[in-house]
Amino acid sequence: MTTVALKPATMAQALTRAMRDAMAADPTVHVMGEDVGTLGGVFRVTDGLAKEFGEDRCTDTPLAEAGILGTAVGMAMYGLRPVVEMQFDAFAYPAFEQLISHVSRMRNRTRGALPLPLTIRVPYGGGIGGVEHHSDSSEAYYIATPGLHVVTPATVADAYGLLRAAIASDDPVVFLEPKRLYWSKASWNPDDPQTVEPIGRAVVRRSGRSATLITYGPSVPVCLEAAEAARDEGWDLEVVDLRSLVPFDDETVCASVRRTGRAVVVHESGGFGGPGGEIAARVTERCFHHLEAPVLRVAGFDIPYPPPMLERHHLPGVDRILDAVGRLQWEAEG
Amino acid sequence: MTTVALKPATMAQALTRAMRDAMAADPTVHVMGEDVGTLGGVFRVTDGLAKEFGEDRCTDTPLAEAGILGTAVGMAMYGLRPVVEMQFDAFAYPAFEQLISHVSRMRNRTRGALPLPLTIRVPYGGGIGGVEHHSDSSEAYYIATPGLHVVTPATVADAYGLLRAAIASDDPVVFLEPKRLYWSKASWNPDDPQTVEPIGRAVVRRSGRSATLITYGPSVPVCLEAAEAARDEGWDLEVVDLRSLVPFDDETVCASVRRTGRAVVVHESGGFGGPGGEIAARVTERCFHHLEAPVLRVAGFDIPYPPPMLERHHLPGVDRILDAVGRLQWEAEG
Amino acid sequence: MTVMEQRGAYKPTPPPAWQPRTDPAPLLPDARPYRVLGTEAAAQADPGLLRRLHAELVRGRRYNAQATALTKQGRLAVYPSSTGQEACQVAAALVLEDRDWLFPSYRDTLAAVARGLDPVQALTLLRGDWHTGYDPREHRVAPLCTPLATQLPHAVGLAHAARLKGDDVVALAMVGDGGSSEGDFHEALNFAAVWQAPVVFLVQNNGFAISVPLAKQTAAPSLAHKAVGYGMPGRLVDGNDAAAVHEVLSDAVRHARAGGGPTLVEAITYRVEAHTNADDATRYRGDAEVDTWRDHDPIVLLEHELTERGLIDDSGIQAARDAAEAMAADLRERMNQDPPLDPMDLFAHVYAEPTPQLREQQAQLRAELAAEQEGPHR
Amino acid sequence: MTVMEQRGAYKPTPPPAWQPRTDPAPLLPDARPYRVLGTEAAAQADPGLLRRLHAELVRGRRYNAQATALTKQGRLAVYPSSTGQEACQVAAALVLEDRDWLFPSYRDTLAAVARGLDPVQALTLLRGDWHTGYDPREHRVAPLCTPLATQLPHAVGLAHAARLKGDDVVALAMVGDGGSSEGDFHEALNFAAVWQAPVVFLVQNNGFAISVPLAKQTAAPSLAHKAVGYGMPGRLVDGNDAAAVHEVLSDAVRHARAGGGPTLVEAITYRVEAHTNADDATRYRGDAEVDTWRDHDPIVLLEHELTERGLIDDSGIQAARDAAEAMAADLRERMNQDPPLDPMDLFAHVYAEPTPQLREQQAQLRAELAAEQEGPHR
Ligand SMILES: Cc1ncc(C[n+]2csc(CCOP(=O)(O)OP(=O)(O)O)c2C)c(N)n1
Ligand SMILES: Cc1ncc(C[n+]2csc(CCOP(=O)(O)OP(=O)(O)O)c2C)c(N)n1
Ligand SMILES: [Mg+2]
Ligand SMILES: [Mg+2]
Repeated sequence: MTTVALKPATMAQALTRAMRDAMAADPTVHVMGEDVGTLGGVFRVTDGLAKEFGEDRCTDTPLAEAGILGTAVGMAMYGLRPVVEMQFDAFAYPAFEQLISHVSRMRNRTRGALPLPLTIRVPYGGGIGGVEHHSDSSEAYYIATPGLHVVTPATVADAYGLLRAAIASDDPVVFLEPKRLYWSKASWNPDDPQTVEPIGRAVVRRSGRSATLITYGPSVPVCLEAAEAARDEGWDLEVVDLRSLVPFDDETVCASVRRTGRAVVVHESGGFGGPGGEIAARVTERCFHHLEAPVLRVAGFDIPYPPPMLERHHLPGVDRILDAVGRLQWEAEG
Repeated sequence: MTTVALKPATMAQALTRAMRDAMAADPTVHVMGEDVGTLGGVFRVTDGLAKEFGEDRCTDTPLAEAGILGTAVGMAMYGLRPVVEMQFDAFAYPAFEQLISHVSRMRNRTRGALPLPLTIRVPYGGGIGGVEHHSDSSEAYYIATPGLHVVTPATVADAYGLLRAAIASDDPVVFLEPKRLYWSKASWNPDDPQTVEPIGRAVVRRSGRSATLITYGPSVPVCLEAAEAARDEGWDLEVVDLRSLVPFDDETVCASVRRTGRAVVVHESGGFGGPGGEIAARVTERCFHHLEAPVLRVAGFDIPYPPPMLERHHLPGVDRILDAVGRLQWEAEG
Repeated sequence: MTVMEQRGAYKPTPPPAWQPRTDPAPLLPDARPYRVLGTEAAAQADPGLLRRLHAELVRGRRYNAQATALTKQGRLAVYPSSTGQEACQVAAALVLEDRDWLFPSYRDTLAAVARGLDPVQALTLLRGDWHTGYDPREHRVAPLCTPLATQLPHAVGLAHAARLKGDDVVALAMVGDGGSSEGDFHEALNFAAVWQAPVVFLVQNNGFAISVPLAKQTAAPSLAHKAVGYGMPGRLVDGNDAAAVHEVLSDAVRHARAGGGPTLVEAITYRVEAHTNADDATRYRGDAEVDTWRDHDPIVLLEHELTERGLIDDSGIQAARDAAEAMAADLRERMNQDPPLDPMDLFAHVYAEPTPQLREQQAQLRAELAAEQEGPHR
Repeated sequence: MTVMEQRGAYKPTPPPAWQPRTDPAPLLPDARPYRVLGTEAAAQADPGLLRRLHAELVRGRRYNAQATALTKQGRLAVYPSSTGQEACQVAAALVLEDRDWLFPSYRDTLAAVARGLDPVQALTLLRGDWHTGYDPREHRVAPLCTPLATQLPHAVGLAHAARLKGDDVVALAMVGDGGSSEGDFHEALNFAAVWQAPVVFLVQNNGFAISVPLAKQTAAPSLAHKAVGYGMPGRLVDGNDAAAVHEVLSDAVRHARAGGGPTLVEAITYRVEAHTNADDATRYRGDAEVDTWRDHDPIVLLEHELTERGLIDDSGIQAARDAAEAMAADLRERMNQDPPLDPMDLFAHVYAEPTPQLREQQAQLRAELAAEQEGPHR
């Protein structure tokens, strides 16, 4: 296997490398989707895989998402480990019946006889100037579907580690890739033996004592930035990167909130019915007597994703996060 | 127009009557779906409409849900008011792309030029002994989709009033019909001029002072039963029937919770990522200092809907609701 | 480049050579459904096969009757009978080798039983104790599939995977006339043809999708005509002629196994009974239509052929019936026992390992059940 | 009824009369794409129409070039060019009456412009100031549709609604070869045929879906062969021959208007440029293939025909080019102005009336914007 020096590497490169290593290690891993072969995907995340492993291992499918996911189900039934790419978040919707009625339920339906070790990669979220249907944050649909794991990396290392774990998982994993972080870079040496990051563990990205920002995916860097800016206001913010929405790491999140007594959930996805409600509710259920203020939410507005020229108004930014932190009833404390 | 004495009427009959009256009043109202014509629908909710208004007004479509909803979009673009029946909750999934990418966005996409006055009737929920795919509670998907109204009746009168309002609405409405209440009866006189019930207003079904049960649809009768049973424990429970999940009636809900200081959200839909998280979170945001305890949730488990012989263990029942009420930290009060 | 420049540089040429990618003619179905029984082709049919088909049809009919009876006794939540369609059900099962896979729809319990599944296990879904009562891998029978046409891409994917692995496996997928309208039907057939996957699609055109007759479902000359649009052969067969269905499906399976790719088979049959026991068919069709089809009964057709040609005698027929009755008696008896139920199973198979959340919920239910055992409703 | 009883009562009968529901023969496309230019049929073509087509092609080519240039200047977020496909774009627009509806895909901006839309308004989606820049009802042009094939059922529903209302309206829907693989394509064509809706489906088969060539998309003899599976006529046409596309589409529109139902037209063309400005076509195809198609250029084909037959002279050609340049200059100038933007619009069109929740969010954004105006980043 040829190795390429990739330091610093982008998240896209780490993802490619994760698939490549998984394919090399396990001949049952198959990558499939629209344009994933010859082109290497519209984001080039599957670049080189068809060349290295052949078109039978990295396959350009016909243009039909239900067909892609549905055939992947059949392949998994026969013992393969398909890694499916949905070209953009909104183009996963045609596959929802297959996802909800089959992918998430096959193991349960058959009392464990037919597990589906399937990874569904979905580039998601906005901030890339895409025209409509190219910037949806669809995680609310996935987390409300029992039987799916829902995972999203925010760092280059996690992109590798979590995707390896997803592909290795015997359960279906919806792997949400924050589009606007594809080109984010980190000094990460792919030739080091990489730790596969177990699914289901949140991580504290920044320690702080004043309040906890609970976030994931594309909003992690924004929260870190907000935490830096908050120092000017005298706030020392902790930032928890969930990494996995399902299973949810109550332990890490609640430990943080119990320490700080205040929390804001931040995500790009629409607020109403979005993951923030679940997170705020479960944190409140578990940490009620530690809370100095209600858990607040900063989320996208409850509107269809806006056109590129207006998206900056929609996306949770540093100011909006700090405004929410400011509403955490600080007077009550002092 | 012939009138039928329907007192007491079932919820199914009230729904039929609502469509019939709407069709009689407005020639642009068209009913369409699988088996809605000659058969009158598998639940007989469209019984008699094809006969009275002709097959062009109440149409048996080919068997394809995306096609049904997609053609209804086109019909609405031309000025009709389609009322679409999805045969069962889980069979609406094939239409999700049309729903999310078009139905919910067409008005927004065209700056109001192409509103879609479309009603999507979805029989939902369990408790009817149905085999898999016949008992899903899919409201989490709908409420996370901006641009849709999401409405669900719990009484015979509301079934009529809200469906009339849905059909009259210039926005798309997902109208969730609790299957197991189809045969519930009430003395309701369809010949009285019926008030169309405006969408977006919750109603207090039972007044009480100890705590508020926030619920909707199939769980409303269960909560009322629980409230009766709670008297033995010395609890005087208020029951709020949301009726409309989108828009959400913060005012009525929060007024109740501020009065009682305690709340439990009850629904059949899975807990994780379900509507309960949103409701608990927003109530907490708005009523934090009135709360004696965290807002708790009683919901279906986070599992695929179980087979008929096990469904009673899954569905929130009186005991499970009262257990939750019992956890509302009563000692803290006295 | 501006148009001006182009004009200097270019000469209008004929269109780059365009060829139909395949010759459509052999893909088109014949104008009439293929028949064997009562025609000259019957003479070629293997007597042993015909007798085997007959025994299975008789057993199948009895199975349908018994299952319907069980709904009346509350022992099944629902039963979608394949009475009148037994030729399709049985032939679909019999044409497959052991290593092949069957992808049944919710109406095809009988096909699964004819393939060798325990008749009780095959009814688990419809009894309602669990969603699937057998191990699909053990029997190479996918779970009975309720969301229409969604099993078709699974069959394609499985067949494709087998071929990639070098395994000599064919998948046979069943779907109804109504199901052919779903997008998944289209996508599955297209993938199968592009991948040249070893799949056979069997459409049982039984005239209705619940209440909706075929004329409201399609305007096509036949459903088999859809095949040409995917580049695969379409075949039309009399679905009540077990010998014909068996032959057409066998050919398609052989073709697929030999690397020839998928085939679409439309079997013209009829749903003699209501959609399910819960349906009232009198609302949408008259007795006269049903009667013409009762007269074209698959068992009678085959029994007549066998009798005429002296391939079976009354004792042979009686033996088939006795075997069917024995199966029915056993089925009745075993279905009259309450299935074992464990509420804890609700959480066991959602993931390989229950999530922390599910563990909590399982503990909650366990506590509730314990409390229920201890005392009465509060 | 037991099998025993049946046997006494029944005689095996032939299958109930089964007829193909329609004759498939006239539904099948010809073996070769229909052509007019450079053939004898050209003599029949209306010179005025040919000149009109020519002027529109020239304008269309210029439009494509200008729009692509605007992406380089950052004035468009993205542009999927229809260079090389102008014959399809223009003909689709020109065959429609004013009251008819056009359903373009995201690649068909030019068709919308050829129908009379303001070239700037047609680019709103791709500029990114809003999702749609025109009132679809005013122009009878549906919004440019990005999710592939999803616009097809809309066209069917609209055409069906018009027919129910007694209006003499035809809908023409455009889709790509890739889009034909989607389930919505199948469902739309089936609904159209069952309802006999006045719709024309135009598949621009330009050889690629982004990087995926047709051979990985379908194994069918042609995409037009899919028509027979729905019971509608399929037509194959040289998509770079504007006169041929115009004629075939006109026939289909006339057929639909007369109550004859839908038609599927496959136009064989080629995407000469990359998928969009963001695509790198060298990754998946070579220059040689592109060159054969550049030689079969729609403008050159038509200009040659017009010139040969003396229907146009250099001044006529120049006039077309001048008009195109004027359009381009105007487009360039207007696109170089920043479009008006109002963030408050985000909330205005989600519902007829903003929900209480949206009012709150709107107030929040208003306050944020006011704060932004007042002071710098905190
Ligand atoms: C996606 C989906 N939509 C709707 C249904 C509800 N439904 C169950 S059976 C049926 C009719 C099926 O007709 P057909 O495919 O002809 O099969 P048959 O019942 O005749 O065997 C319908 C509409 C379903 N199961 N799945
Ligand atoms: C449902 C859906 N899936 C995927 C995409 C992403 N996508 C945009 S264009 C395209 C290729 C379309 O090919 P074709 O239909 O042949 O049209 P062309 O681009 O050639 O005009 C793809 C895959 C999409 N827009 N919609
Ligand atoms: Mg049928
Ligand atoms: Mg194309």
